[in-house]
Amino acid sequence: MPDLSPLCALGAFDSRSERFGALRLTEVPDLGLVSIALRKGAEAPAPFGLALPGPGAWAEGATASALWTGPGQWLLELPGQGAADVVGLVAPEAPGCSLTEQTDGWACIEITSTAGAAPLEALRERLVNLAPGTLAPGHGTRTILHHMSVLVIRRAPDRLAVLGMRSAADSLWHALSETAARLETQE
Amino acid sequence: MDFNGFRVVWEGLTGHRGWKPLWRDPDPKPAYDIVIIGGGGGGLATAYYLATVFKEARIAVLEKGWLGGGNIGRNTTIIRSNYMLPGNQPFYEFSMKLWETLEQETNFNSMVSQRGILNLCHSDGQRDAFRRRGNAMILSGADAELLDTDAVRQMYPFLNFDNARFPIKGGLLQRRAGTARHDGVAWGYARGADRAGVDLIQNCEVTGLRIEAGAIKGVETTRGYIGAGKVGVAVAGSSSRVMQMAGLRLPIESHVLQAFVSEGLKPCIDGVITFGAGHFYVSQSDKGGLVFGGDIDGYNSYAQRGNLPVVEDVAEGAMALMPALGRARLLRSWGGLMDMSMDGSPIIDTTPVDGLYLNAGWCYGGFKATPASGYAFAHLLATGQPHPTATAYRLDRFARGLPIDEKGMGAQPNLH
Amino acid sequence: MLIPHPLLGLRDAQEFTYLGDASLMSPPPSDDPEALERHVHLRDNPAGLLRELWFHEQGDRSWLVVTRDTRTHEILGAELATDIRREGAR
Amino acid sequence: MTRLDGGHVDRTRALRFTFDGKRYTGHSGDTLASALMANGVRLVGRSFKYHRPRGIFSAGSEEPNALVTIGTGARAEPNSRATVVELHEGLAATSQNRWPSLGFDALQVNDLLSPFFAAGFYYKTFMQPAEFWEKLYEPMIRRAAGLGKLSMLPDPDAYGRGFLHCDLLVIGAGPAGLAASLTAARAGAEVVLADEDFALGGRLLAETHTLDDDDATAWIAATEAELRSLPNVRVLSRTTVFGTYDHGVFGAVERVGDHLPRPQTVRQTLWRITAKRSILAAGAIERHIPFAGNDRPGILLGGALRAYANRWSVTPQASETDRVAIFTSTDDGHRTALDLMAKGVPILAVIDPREDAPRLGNYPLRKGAVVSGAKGGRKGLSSIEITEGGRSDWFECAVLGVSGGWNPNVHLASHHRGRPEWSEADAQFLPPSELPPGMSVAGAAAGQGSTHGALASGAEAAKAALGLDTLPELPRAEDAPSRGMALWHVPGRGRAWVDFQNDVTVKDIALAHKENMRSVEHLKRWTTLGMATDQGKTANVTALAVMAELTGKTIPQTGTTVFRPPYTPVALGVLGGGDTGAHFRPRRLTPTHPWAKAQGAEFVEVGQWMRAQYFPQEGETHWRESVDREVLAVRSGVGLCDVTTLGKIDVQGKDAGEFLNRVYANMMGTLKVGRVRYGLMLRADGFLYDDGTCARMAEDHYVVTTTTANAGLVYRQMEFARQCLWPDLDVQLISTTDAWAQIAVAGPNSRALLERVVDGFDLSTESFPFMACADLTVCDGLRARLFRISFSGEHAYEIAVPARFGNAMMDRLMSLGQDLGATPYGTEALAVLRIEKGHAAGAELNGQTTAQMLGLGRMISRKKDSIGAVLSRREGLEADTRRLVGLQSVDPSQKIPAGAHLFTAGEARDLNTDQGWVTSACWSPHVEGHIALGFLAGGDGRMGEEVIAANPLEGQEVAVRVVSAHFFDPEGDRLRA
Repeated sequence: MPDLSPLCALGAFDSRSERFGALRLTEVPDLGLVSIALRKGAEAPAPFGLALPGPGAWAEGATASALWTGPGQWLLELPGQGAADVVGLVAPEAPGCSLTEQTDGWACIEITSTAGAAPLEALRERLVNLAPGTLAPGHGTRTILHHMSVLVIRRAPDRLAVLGMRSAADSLWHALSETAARLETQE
Repeated sequence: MDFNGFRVVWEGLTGHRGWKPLWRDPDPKPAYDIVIIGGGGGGLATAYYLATVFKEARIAVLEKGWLGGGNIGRNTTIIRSNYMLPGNQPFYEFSMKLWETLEQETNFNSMVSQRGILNLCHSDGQRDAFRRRGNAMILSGADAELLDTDAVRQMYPFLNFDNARFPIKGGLLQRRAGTARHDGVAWGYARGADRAGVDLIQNCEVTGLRIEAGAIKGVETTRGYIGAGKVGVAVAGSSSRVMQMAGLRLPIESHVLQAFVSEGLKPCIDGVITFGAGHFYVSQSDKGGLVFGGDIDGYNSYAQRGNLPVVEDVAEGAMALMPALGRARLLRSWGGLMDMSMDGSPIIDTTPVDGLYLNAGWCYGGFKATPASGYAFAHLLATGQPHPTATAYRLDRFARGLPIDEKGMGAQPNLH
Repeated sequence: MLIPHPLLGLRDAQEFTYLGDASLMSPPPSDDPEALERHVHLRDNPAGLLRELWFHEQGDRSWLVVTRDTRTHEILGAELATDIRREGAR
Repeated sequence: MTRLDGGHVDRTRALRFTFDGKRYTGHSGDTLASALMANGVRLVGRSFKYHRPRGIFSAGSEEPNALVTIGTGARAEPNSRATVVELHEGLAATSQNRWPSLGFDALQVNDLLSPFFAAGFYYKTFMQPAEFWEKLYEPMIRRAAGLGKLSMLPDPDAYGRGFLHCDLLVIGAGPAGLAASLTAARAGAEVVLADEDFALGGRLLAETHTLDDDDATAWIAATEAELRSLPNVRVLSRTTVFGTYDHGVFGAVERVGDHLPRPQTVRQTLWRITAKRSILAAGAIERHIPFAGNDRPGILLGGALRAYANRWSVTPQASETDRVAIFTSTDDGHRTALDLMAKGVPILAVIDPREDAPRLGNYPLRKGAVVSGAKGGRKGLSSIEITEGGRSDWFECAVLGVSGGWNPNVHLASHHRGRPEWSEADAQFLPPSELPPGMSVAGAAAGQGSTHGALASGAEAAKAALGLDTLPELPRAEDAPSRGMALWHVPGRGRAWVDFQNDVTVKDIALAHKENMRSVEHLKRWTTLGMATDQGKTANVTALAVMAELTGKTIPQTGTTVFRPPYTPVALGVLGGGDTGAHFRPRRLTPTHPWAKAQGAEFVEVGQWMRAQYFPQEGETHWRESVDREVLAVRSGVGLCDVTTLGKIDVQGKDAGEFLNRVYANMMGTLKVGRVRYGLMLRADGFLYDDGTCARMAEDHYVVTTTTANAGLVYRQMEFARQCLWPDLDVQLISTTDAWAQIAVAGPNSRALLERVVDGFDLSTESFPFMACADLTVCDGLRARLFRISFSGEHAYEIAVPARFGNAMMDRLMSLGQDLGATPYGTEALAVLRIEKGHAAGAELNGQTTAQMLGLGRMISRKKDSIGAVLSRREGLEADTRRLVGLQSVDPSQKIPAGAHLFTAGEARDLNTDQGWVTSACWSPHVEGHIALGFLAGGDGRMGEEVIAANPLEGQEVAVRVVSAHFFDPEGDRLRA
């Protein structure tokens, strides 16, 4: 194990978490990420037994979850594997694919609601221009949020993940928290 | 009838009975020596200079709608000669000099107002590029000043200096630049051309070009066939459509540019300001409206209307630069049809068809060029030779690898 | 504007970057410099239906060929550029 | 004036407010206009040109006259229409465009001079002498121009943004809009209902109609309650839909906090609404009838008079005994008289030009008569002249309601440039037949003037839009067609206003006609008709009809007007959506940002990134001291710089090499695994696009770097090549810019330093030479990539570790390198180092330069084809003799300004003799003098020549010697050591 101390995307040793009414924003520091791209003529693999989802969808598995990111392309999420050599882990599971480590490419902010879907929907409609169905549970996509390129994943009716460029983590947190705080005030 | 203050007072005292039409509404004659297609700024100025400077007779301007209804009727009224490249700067400085005497020459108050234009810079690299440009301006006989942050603050203390994402690091100022009343420019040229004998024919759309043995013979119009010795095309965003009648494809795409005006406000912005880190520029008209704009929508369009994201983008730029604008209201917007060329610079040239001449590719910068564009096109039509300041505006410059690319964006019109 | 993405349905045009005429994806052979120059610089620029390239930069990173009327902005359809290019090659 | 009976204001809630500093009281439910009226205030504003005294003219957003500034200080909002400002406790309103006071306005003199201020007068004068325009005339005009005053203080309020999606957007919550919403909502459709008013009901609130024999407000309340209870309905009151954009997208502004003394969170929210279908039910705006002196305070639209009486229980009477007259050419005015009588308001007469005018009640009726004049002071109307059968008489009268018929509010239906269509039968412009896709129009906006017509057409529109089978049961309502004649103006000698705010009279239109400014657009531009803040809502159609009369043409022959967004003026603050100040654009931080901050670094914006510019140390008083120290540290020891911002693209696949051969101008397919090559990319037109390195990590895996500025563009271009040009190649691309922290380790001691962190990796030149790359581990097992590349000309490396370890890595390298002279350096030193080495950067790669100009023409391989290669050989590019050269001040202490132009010594300074320009310049600690890079005509053959760097912009001329661009280690021995 290297004797270097990693920083979270928001620049601190510990991940950030803050509550705004029914919503809680939490920076997830240990999510392993690896992109999978099919090579020419390759069949879609089923890494860790996970059936890779189709356009606009996100599939959750026991070891890994996957978001469709483009034709023949997925982003594989490996919870708790933030420090791992994820390409090494996934390579045997995804033959015929180009893999690229993306763990540190993204800052992941999980948003949970203690009051069901409604607060998340209210947040969604102030952040991204996506039809509600595009972000129904089990769906996810790349889109724009306050001039930032983000991946948004609706993991459950009361859970939404926003992944933004790691370098812009501060701006992303600002956008999310300011919006959530205003909703709280308006409640 | 000459316009002057005495006449205005006299007519005021006598019930405005003596005013005459600003121009005639002649029926088209069977043939003209020179037919200009397009009664916008370019076409009207061309006709004016052909008749007054180059002493051509038998000239007609054909306009499919109303005079001055092209981009000269929908722009942000800025005049300036602050270009960098040798193919451009002398031409725009020539235009600026024509602006400076325009009203006395046409006997029409086009409200040319040299209020100054300030281009803000936000990085050292941008300031170096401005220095290169400012020097090119001075070397062409124009004026330019490079301001530091303090000087900008002194001029416009209300800009966002203290809480900016992209701090203001100075600016390039051209004091002789400014604004002109866009409709007044069109009307001044139209009235001047009419008084010099040019037939201005409204509601006359060109539907075809008659070409025989590689030479132009005349134009088919909704008001019948009109013979012509020479035909000059000055139709901005419709250039591809008109030239297609001659079987020519152009290095041009038509794009929509939105522009905006606020409600009338007491004077608050003296000159023209452009924001170098966002898409926003602004000035205030003599009536009090803030006239502002930003980037083109970015897709090909003939619809003369744009979409909401660009409106938001411009307003964001406005708020970032001048947070006091939060409580100014957008009153009107409009969409102009821009003839975006492959290098962002215009074309004033002959074409492969004898007697057919083209004036096009003005992108979103045609207004300031109106006098020189008309003068240079008239020069070319009358003498067959390009005006000395417009020699680079050739149609074959792309084939030859001599683009005039101020922004360095290459053959992608929506980035110029 | 909304772009009817063939895989993702209607999406805000703001997620896309515009390039221009779809003919840009079919350059002539490089041994004809003049044709190549015309390909790079000349456009039909029609007032009417235009097949054009849009990049879903803030989406799935697909290049699309969108058929759109430049007079009304009406969109008649959109396809993946790769599909069109592969069909053309056959 | 006391309140009448009834109405929809809450008399139990009093609200205090001020107008021009004077205190008044209104009620909850009032607009500022109704509250002013209730307090007997008749003079509210001044017109734009003649500064004529003006009162309240309408009861809605079409108001031309009653413009005031709301709020004070930084919150002052000019040009607010009192008729739509919702009263709140403490509201402070101020009149505008007057000096010194609203009651006595010095510029009233303009009104006396009005004969000289006719339409277009300023185009005809102020030309002599020429210099007087800018010195005298224009400043005078500007001072007089404008209405309200902007505070010029930063707007202190926040704004929000949001996005809504629905099956049906209903615009307007009058009877048509409510019926449409109810129909769609009960069918389960996702509905958004938006109305600009704070109360739903639209015109119903202004009438005394019954629905199902009950007060209409009961039905409104029940409907609103039902709609608000449904999960599939979003009711947005105080929300103006201002624009119809492509493909069912609408812009709307919700005034979230304007009706509160202070907004709780945001003041307003910008909603972008995407609707599959839309129904425009925006009602209609009443027309007035121009007659001499028709702009006096106390003269207002008849429908507005009725609305004030019914909804707000007020009239503009100064006292209860003041007589009110109605001038109407339609049955509608008669209804106003009835409603006023029911409230006990004395009616002077209903004056109707129709010989067959109906009598709807017991009021004095003057058939076949017109109002031909009005008198009054600044307090407003005192008497009117009634002309009947050639005979004119004056009558005392304080209030006159004018009803000339209704103009359907088709604004949003013609934003796609569909032209409204004239209906001769209705004397109205109806919505265009070419509606924006998905839109239908209902209610008064579609010419359905009766309440029944509005309800039925709204429900039918929803049914048709959603393909429903059934309609909900609608309440029974009046279905009286309002008959009328079109009377466009009352002929006469006096001034009859058409456009109130901009002071355009019938005479001005006649003058425009005389001067051949007859097309609608010329008319508008010559007279300024319709250009005021009300956008001509009460003027344009009337003006068109007057022009038609003058030309002898029909109204449709004369023209129509097109409408463009916004429907009503929208604050720039809300259009900007709230991302302002420091949050205007996202800010990207490098992985070592916390470390650099702790070191006290100065930061600089580089595109979206913040980068360390230099690291000042104690005792350093000028940035140059820090930079020089950092540069010398690199040259003598080892420097560390975060270069994460360079774009990184992972290129994989069987055909990756072939793909890169086609994308890069030089050969990449032949690169050996474990090696890096410098590469050039060209645009399709052959000019230089970007440069960077290309590292082959494995047979089928390359890592490409781009410049910081072009990272996004290069990726887009590569995806274009992959998908659109060569989809049959097996290539996969993905950006990894943020995933890796990349640190440049440069200087003679760089190897020694890195040897202390790598896990047993041989860094000797034999095994890891210049331009080598490798995957390896550092610091006991951390995955890393090492590239032996150099931007500084020094023996140098770039080491990449997962971004989360970047900060710790920097810290570790610094602490391990103490004895080796490890020094952090920023972008300034980076720039000096690369200028000393003659490496191109942004100033040299500005999109206007070629490989040849950089002296790299031979890198464009002729053995293969690549993007831009062929066009790079066009004659203009090949004949360009400008070359990148080094420049050194002859007097080493003289600074060379970047952006100076180069001239041959002794030649004139003009564009014809221009020889090139200085791209980048710095003080070089290595040369111990000022140096620069620049492009110089014939540069290759001018080594040693003394040329002039001229900067007339700042009055500088510097003699410089032309030298090789490689000031430092031209042979590259240091690199390869």
